[in-house]
Amino acid sequence: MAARTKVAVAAAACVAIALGFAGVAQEKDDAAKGIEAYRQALKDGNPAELFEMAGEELWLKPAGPRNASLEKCDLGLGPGVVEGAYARLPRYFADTDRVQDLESRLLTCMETLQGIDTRAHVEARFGTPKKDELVALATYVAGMSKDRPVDVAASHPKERAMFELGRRMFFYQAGPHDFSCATCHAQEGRRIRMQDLPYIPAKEGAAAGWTSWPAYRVSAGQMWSMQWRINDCFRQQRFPEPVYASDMTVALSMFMAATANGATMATPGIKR
Amino acid sequence: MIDIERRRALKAGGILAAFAAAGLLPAGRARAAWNKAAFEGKTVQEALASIGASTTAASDDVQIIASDIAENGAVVPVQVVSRVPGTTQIVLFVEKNPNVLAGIFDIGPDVAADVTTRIKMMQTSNVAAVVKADGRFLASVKEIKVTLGGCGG
Amino acid sequence: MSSIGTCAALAAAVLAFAVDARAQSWGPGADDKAFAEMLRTGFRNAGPVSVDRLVQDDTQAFCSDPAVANSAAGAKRAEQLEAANLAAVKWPSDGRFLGDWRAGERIAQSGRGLTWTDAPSQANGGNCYNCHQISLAEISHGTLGPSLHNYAKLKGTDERALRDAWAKIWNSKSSNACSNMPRAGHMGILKEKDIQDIMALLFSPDSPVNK
Amino acid sequence: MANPMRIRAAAKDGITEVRVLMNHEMETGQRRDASGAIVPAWFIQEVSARLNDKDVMSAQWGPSIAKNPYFAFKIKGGKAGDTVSVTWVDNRGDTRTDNAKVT
Repeated sequence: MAARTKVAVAAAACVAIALGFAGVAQEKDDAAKGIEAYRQALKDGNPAELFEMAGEELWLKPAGPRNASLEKCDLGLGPGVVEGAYARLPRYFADTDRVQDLESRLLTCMETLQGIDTRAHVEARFGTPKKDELVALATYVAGMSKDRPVDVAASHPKERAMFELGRRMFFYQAGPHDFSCATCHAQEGRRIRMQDLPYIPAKEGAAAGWTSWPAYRVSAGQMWSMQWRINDCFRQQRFPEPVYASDMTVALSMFMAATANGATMATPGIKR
Repeated sequence: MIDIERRRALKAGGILAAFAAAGLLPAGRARAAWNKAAFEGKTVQEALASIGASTTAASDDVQIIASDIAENGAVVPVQVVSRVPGTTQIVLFVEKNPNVLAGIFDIGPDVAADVTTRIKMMQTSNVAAVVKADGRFLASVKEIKVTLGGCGG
Repeated sequence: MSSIGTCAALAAAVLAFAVDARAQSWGPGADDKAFAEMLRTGFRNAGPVSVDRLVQDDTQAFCSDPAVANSAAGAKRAEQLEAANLAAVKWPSDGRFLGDWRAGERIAQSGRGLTWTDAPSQANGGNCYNCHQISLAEISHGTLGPSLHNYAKLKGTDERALRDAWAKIWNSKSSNACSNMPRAGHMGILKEKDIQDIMALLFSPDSPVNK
Repeated sequence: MANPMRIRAAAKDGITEVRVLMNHEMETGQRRDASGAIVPAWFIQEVSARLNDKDVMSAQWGPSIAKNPYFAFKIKGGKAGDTVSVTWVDNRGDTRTDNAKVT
């Protein structure tokens, strides 16, 4: 077998050299094709399903000082309606007089229904138990909007303002690297390393981003919510850390969701 | 299924013994002692020797289905299909992993010689599938390239 | 959370930006006051990274509204900013533009440094492959910037080519006010020696870039 | 404590295709944590499957199987309403069994 192995490696090397001479474009195409096949192979059996199960269990489990479950949580479609709710977030909620994304709204329900002081959840690092709960809940709720059209028109004045704030934030440059969201996400058809970068100011790119989170990240074997996704974008932008569920994060989500309006939810996703 | 408390209690007392004593594991299940020597093999040759395969022959009837490039080595989908009659075992190796043996799949009369899993790969490497059939060992090899991650690398 | 000083600086930065930006393109609800408040409540200190990083310099403020930056009035302002950034370029103190291309390749590969999870003691990377094709041996490269393969063959190796490349790496905004490329030297991301090494990766005849 | 598996089993043309997602860290024992200490190996070593009460499949795994393992295989026979059960045992002796109805 060893000899056969060597032949295979040598053959692969020859192919690589031939491609090098044939031109850069060809090599890129082959790499992109290989990666497309890889991504397809991952789609069946997304470990995100494990987190949907865990999230549903948390949703139904009585917890907090009031020993209540989240079953009566109003995610915008009335108390207890989970199906289709994520496709219509973020939105304005009269009871809090705020525009809220899913995770911000989950905090509200934990406070009002379960009597939980959620400050510790806000403060907790991603990847620690309190944030894991929120990510699992978000994965469960988002999964219940799979295949539904995004319905975020940003028609309420406060929703419109949130959209504009999000758009302004998207272009806000700062930090030692002069990065903004736009640095990577405002040019079409580009990538970082091998990662395709969605062009977020237009519908198709906004949809590619917005409709595929929460997603299972195979690199770390972690489930990431949209809040975690945004948090890590800012980390790589060399910004300070976003405050979980803050208006800033909701504004960016509103900018993406409303730009993606009408696209189909593909939650939960799976990413490299 | 057993509830959590019961599982805790069982674990404290040595779970396998407890299961067997309670008759919760079918007799067949306790049998396959994990092949420590094979899983600790640092080379394909060492690991092969530990499963009793001194020689292997290349065969087109053993097929590895996987993409040529894995975007991330942490999760690499691999399917192995054997068309060799009488296949009783499929063994999967990653040549450049610290421990080369990834898994041993026993193919009884009730399952097809067709298994899919996801493996970790430290780096670009050959992946080998060895099939045991009628005491013979037949092999197939495929190179899978592992690209670097995105930012932060 | 942010100190009072930071808040004041932040408000000042946003206001200074507003003076420039009469053609500002944000709709109702995203005025400077609301935006500054959103920034104040939206970020926190983490690890070695403080909210002070939100304060913009003139170049960052100008480039944060594409409608303004791309306007006719913006073109003039961009020229001024480019001149100011060019004037801030520090040239190699020992007169040497080229260092060790192998070290340059390592810096080009690394995307580490200056995030809230990076140890401040760790050397910063150049992030180069994130956006550029450089050595053909590395197939995992980004496309936000142009390919740098055959750089010396295309640009030559005379004094002018060396100075242009040095200025671009030290302070990319010296030739394009709103370039997406970081100002590696100007902002202290890379040290002089690091930039000499990256220059060698681009210009050395032995470098894979020119093979 | 071990979390549940996700098992799907679908019968078609006399073959039951089983797809299983398991909840497990699959630590290799080679990784270091932030403080530089080795994270101890912790991985599933044995997997077995039954169709109703009959053993049909067993496997031995090493730490090269990816975190939150995915495992798909094909049982000869089986029909809608049958029960597929899957059991894993890890190197700490922890175990988990879950069932699914064939569809």
